[in-house]
Amino acid sequence: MKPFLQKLLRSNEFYLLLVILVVAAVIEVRSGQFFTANNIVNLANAMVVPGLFAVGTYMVLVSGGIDVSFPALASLAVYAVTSALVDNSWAGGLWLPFLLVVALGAILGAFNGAFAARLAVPTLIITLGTANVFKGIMQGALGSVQIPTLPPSMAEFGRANLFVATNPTSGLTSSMPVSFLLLVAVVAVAFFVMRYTMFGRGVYAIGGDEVSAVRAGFKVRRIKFWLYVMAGVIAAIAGLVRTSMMGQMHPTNLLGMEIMVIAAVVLGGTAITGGTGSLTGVMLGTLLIVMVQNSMILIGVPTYWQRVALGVLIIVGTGISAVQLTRRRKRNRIVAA
Amino acid sequence: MTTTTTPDKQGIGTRFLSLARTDAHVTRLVVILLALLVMFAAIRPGNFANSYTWISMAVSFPEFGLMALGVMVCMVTGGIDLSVVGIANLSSIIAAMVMLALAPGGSGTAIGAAIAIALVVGALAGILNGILVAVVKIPAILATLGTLELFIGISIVLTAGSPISGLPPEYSALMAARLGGVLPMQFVVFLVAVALVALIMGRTTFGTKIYMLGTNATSAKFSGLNSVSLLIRTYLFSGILSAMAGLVMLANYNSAKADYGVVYTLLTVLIVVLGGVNPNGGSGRLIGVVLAIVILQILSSGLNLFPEISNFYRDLIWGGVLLLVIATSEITARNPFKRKQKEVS
Amino acid sequence: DPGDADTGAPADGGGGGYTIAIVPKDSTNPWFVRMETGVKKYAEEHSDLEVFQRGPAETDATQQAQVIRDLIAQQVDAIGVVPVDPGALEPVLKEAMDAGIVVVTHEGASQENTMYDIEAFNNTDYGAFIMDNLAEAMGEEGVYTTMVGHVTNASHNEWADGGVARAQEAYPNLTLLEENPRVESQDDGETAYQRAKELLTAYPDLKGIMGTSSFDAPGVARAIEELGLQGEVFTAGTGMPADNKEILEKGLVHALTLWDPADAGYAMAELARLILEGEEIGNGVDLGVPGYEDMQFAEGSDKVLEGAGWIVINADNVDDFGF
Amino acid sequence: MAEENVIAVRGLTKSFAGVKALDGIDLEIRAGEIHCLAGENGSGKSTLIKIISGVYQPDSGTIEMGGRVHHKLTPIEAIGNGVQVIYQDFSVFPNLTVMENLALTTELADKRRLVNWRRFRKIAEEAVSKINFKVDLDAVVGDLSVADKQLVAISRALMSDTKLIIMDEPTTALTNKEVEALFRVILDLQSRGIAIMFVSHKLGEVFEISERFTILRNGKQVITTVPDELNEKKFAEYMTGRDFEETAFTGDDSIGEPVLEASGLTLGNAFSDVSFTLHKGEILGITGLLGSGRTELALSLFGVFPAESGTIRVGGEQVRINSIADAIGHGIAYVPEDRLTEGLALERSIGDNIIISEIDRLSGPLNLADKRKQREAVDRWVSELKIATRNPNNPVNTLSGGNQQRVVLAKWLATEPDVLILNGPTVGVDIGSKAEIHRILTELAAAGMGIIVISDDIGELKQTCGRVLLLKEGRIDGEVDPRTQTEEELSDMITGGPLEVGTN
Ligand SMILES: Nc1ncnc2c1ncn2[C@@H]1O[C@H](COP(=O)(O)OP(=O)(O)OP(=O)(O)O)[C@@H](O)[C@H]1O
Ligand SMILES: Nc1ncnc2c1ncn2[C@@H]1O[C@H](COP(=O)(O)OP(=O)(O)OP(=O)(O)O)[C@@H](O)[C@H]1O
Ligand SMILES: [Mg+2]
Ligand SMILES: [Mg+2]
Repeated sequence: MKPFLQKLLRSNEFYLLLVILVVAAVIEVRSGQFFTANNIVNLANAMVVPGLFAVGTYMVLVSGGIDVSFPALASLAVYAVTSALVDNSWAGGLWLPFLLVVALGAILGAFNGAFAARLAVPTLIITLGTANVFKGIMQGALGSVQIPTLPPSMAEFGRANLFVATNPTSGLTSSMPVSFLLLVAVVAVAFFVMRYTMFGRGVYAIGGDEVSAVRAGFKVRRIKFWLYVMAGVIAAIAGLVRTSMMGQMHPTNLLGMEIMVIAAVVLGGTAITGGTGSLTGVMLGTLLIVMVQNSMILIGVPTYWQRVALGVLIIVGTGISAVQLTRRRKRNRIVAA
Repeated sequence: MTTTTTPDKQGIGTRFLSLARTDAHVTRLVVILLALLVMFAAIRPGNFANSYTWISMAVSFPEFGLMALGVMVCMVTGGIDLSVVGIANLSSIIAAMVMLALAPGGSGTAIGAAIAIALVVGALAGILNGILVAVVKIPAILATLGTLELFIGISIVLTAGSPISGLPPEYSALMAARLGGVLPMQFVVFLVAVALVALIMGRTTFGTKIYMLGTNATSAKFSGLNSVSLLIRTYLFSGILSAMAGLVMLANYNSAKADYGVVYTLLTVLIVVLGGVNPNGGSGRLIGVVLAIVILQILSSGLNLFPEISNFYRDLIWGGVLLLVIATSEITARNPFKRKQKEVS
Repeated sequence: DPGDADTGAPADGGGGGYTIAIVPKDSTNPWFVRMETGVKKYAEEHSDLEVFQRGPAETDATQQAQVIRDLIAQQVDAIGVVPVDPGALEPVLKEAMDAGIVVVTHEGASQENTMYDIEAFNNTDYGAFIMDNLAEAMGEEGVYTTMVGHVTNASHNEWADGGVARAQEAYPNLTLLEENPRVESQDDGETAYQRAKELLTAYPDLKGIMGTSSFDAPGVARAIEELGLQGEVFTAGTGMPADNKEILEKGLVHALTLWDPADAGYAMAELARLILEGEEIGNGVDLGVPGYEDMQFAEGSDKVLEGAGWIVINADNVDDFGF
Repeated sequence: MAEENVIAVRGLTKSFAGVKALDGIDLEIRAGEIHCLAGENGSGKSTLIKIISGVYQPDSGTIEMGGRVHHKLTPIEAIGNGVQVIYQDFSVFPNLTVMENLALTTELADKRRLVNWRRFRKIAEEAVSKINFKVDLDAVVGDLSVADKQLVAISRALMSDTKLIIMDEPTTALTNKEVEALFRVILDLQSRGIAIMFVSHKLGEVFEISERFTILRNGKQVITTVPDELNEKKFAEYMTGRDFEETAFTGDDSIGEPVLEASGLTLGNAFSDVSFTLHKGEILGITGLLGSGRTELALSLFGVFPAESGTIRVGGEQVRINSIADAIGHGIAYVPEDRLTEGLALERSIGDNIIISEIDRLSGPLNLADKRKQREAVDRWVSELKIATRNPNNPVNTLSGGNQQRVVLAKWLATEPDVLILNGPTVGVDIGSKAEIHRILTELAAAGMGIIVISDDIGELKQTCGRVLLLKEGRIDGEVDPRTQTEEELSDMITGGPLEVGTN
């Protein structure tokens, strides 16, 4: 029991949870609306896309890399597929768009993977490059424009919901989108892959010490390659979800999300230097960011102050875990810069 | 650097050949630049020969060039500064407010004071970044992301989001001036900054120290270097360069606003890595970054000569160039087990 | 003079004719994609001229200035700009005019360094008209608030202000939500949707949201539908017919307002040509597209030419536009 | 009798960008033999090992194992053939638990795709039990002591079908006690028919345990032979290629007044109530088991972990040392344990590494660097310490261990310290460089510098120190004059008598 408690007190997730509870309490006090069925559902709804992105980002960060190309990748994959299907007025089921998006995501991810596996260059540089290429292809070569009406199956998928939460007092109804299941599924799969496959442990091993991973007999290049393929697929799925739920294809809608997602993942305790991180933390970190972004009005933060608030959150949030780490280093007298 | 204003290939050639020998990466950038100039001259001789083409570029790139220099010095320590745009806008907004407060009609002292205060604001913002990175030890990429939001946020609060304009004409006149009839003031400011960076990174002990720090923070610590003060000074320097960028933008747009040039955030990072600075710290040369700045400027201005080619190809080309450069650099010298420096965040 | 200006015309420039460049705020926004169709139409009708649209990759004042600077370097004969931020463009547009280039603007009533500014209408009136739509939908009573793309977007804020002013004078029973009189959609349909949900959760008595950016109304409509407030909460704003067909027909949005950006693009090009050819520009000038046949100077101005207003799209006429 | 060879390499050649790291090596390792690979820094030992274990591919030559002739290997093939390597840096995963570190290689070799944590634990428990190594299997390896890290690496190597275990300088980081324990493990393995090949710079231990030697010099195989053919002197000659003289301690006892006086120094659980005096011109040895607090003591004298209580006097007056800057300010210099991560910026130039601690004094106004002064300082130290480099502007990682160590030394001598603390000054340094470093230390002392050498290399202590302090569980446990003791007596003092394997 006691070691467990110690472990808990050491864990980043624990402090994160505290912060979340505090923020929730604040929102509740200011608005009395936080712990209402439909607000919870709203948050869940808002979390789907960032959550999906966060899973891929977490896997890449654990391997010691960093990927800033996923929003561009997702936008390109989904735009190409949607416009193609719309041009051919596809009226069939969701399976085709889903399949195509996943395939395209895999191909673009493989593009990242090929570079990351072959070159010893920091992946920030690589993915900065590919991000520009992806964006350029979408907006330049494909000349992307807004697509007002989606193939019916995508639109339905976007509207479909698991259940509808009603707020007894205000009577407001919020629907839990089916895509939330996708998030759950992807998290479950990622959890299994990272914890129960040699591939997943390899990702951790590479993040811990790449040279040792090679010596131990991990196929480091292969692992890296497939890692980025998976990240690409997850990102593409996230893009499909966003587009379907919006009911329209806005090509630039996802661009610029990368840094905030990375912030959420690191907030969740995934080391930006690789090797450590947990999906629990990742989901908590994402939840915190999403919560704050979507509760400014509830808290009553004036529009003009919202960016200040967000900035402070990031600084304080990451600051807490940073201080934790430093403390631990001191305690164990680990010599570090 | 004078290449942008005097497109004389002979000069460029000889000037860079000597340089090329010193550094393979610089060589690659020089080759790319020359290729660009040749293409440009071949396809659009009219514009190539027209000095205004080069002058207008020299007016444009100092804005993000100055910010890129700031990002570079931070990256040499293994960090990064994503808040440069935020600092630039915040300091130019405050400068504008000061000008209007002191002397709406404009006066030498008012402008002087405004410039001074802008630089102070930049320095303070940089110090905040430095403290978050060095003392609180937040990974730089997150700390400066947070302060980016913070600085833009403060700017919005100060201005309610709307631009501050109607500045005293003297100020924009000051910047509109052309040194010796040709060199735009913005460009002169940039040259001064480049000289400053060259001096500090190459000729002072501070420069040697931050390269050491970026290479191996632990051994730097054991060598008695004070990483906290070094990092704070680095981000402070970046803050001042960003403030200079802010002052240039204040002149170029004769107004200050919370969200001018937000697209520069990633652009500057792109430039710096293209310039050959290793995000893990410890390596990277000024000349490379300057070449990268010029290359990207010529690319985007060149693209605007072709209405039929969408501006979005710019991203494609930038990304392509970056990937090309790293790919070739890998082929020339590769060490698959190269350990990545992880000490500094 | 033209002869001199021509030397700089691109090598492949059309037979010594004038080169006219139209510079929108950006290039993905369907709004300006539509504008380009008007510019292209004009180019086809005037094969002797070189007319094209050239926009920055992102809606960003610095990027737009950059494009204009490059156009000056190319010594085009005329530039028609839809300024992201009029203030920010003053210096570069002054440069252009000093270089002997004809400069006209659209949606830039406050621009100083321009020869003429074409307004499909005046921003305040436009905002007022959006408000009229909203008020009608709301039954002229209830609490409302305003949504802009960014608090830093000049024209969005002018429209919103115009709407608020209109409500004050014309609709005594409309009250502005003073806890939160203006929210941001960040020109993003998803954010508009999230903000609307939050607003309606936080302020149960909120009955109307006045949109400005073309992303606002559709996003808000999505929220209204999901929260089951159809018929109780209303929105209005700017939008393109095609993008909003569905929500109009569902009755989620009572009416949207717009002017056809294609016509504006066409009109800018035409005005530039008239100036280049030394025509007299005065009240009643005809720019050759519906709504712009009889331009009038705004009172007290010899620069701002106002056209015959805007189009209202609703469930009935949404299919009649063909864009 | 090639059958009984676990491995045989023929005509192996490998070069790196010009450098011929290996040149026509022929080598056979027989089942159950203990084979020592010796050679100076940069002679090719690690490279040979990396080729046998499939990390590098040879330019030419063959490797025979498992009855097949390979022209190149992958790590997995090597492991599949029962080759296990314990690297100098242990190659453990600092971010993973002991259990995972132990199980991963086995599971990879078994081509597992899925993870079964129960099986992981079983594998780990077996592995540690083989050398009865007591450790918390759920501890994160990064938090373990150096010795435990190595024991993890050793246990990991003891897989069911292991035929050959290669150890690259296994003893550099170990105390004598641990070395003895390690040797017991090696003998035990041998008795099970497992062949051992190990690399070491410590001649004593080499003779103690090896059955055959192969000596490399500049990538060439000088000789492969049995111990009786060699004595330490000839051994050294084969390695260095020059007639070699063991230097014994010459430092006379004419020591001057105190330069450093510590009294009652205490730091948490690291060390407590440590008092001693270091005089001018004296070389004071401090030894003790790993974890006896010797490194912490040094680090706290150097201001890294300031002592919580007690006083320090430098040159007679009491001083506070709360930061490295303070220490340097008071003329204290520290040559750290792990030069690669604590001592050097490997990618920076030799010159910059030498002057970095001194740089402020080599600068003009506005701390503009005075390139001329810097250059002079660099040249001076490169020549004084005989650092083998053509151009001091080359990065430090172009030097081998011994020379890298001299660079670290030069950095600190450049600050002209009154007190020089060296932690394991010759760890992993070959005898040639080692003798050179000892000579330098003796000269410095003669010149009046106060020197503290922290080491568990008894020979080193005997050769250099006039006095040796024994540190035990953070307390000073006596002081000896090494010249009056035999090496055995000394090591017994350190370890507190003969010991059992794995009771640490
Ligand atoms: N990866 C590499 N790239 C370039 N040169 C190398 C590489 N590895 C080894 N070398 C060179 O090969 C030679 C042999 O190096 P090796 O590491 O085998 O020496 P060593 O005997 O292990 O030395 P030490 O006793 O210091 O460990 C050295 O001169 C070194 O410069
Ligand atoms: N990856 C590498 N790239 C370049 N040189 C290398 C590499 N690995 C080893 N070397 C060189 O090989 C030589 C000795 O290799 P090694 O690393 O085994 O020696 P060391 O570890 O520095 O010294 P010691 O092992 O005696 O402590 C050194 O010159 C080192 O620079
Ligand atoms: Mg070696
Ligand atoms: Mg070695």
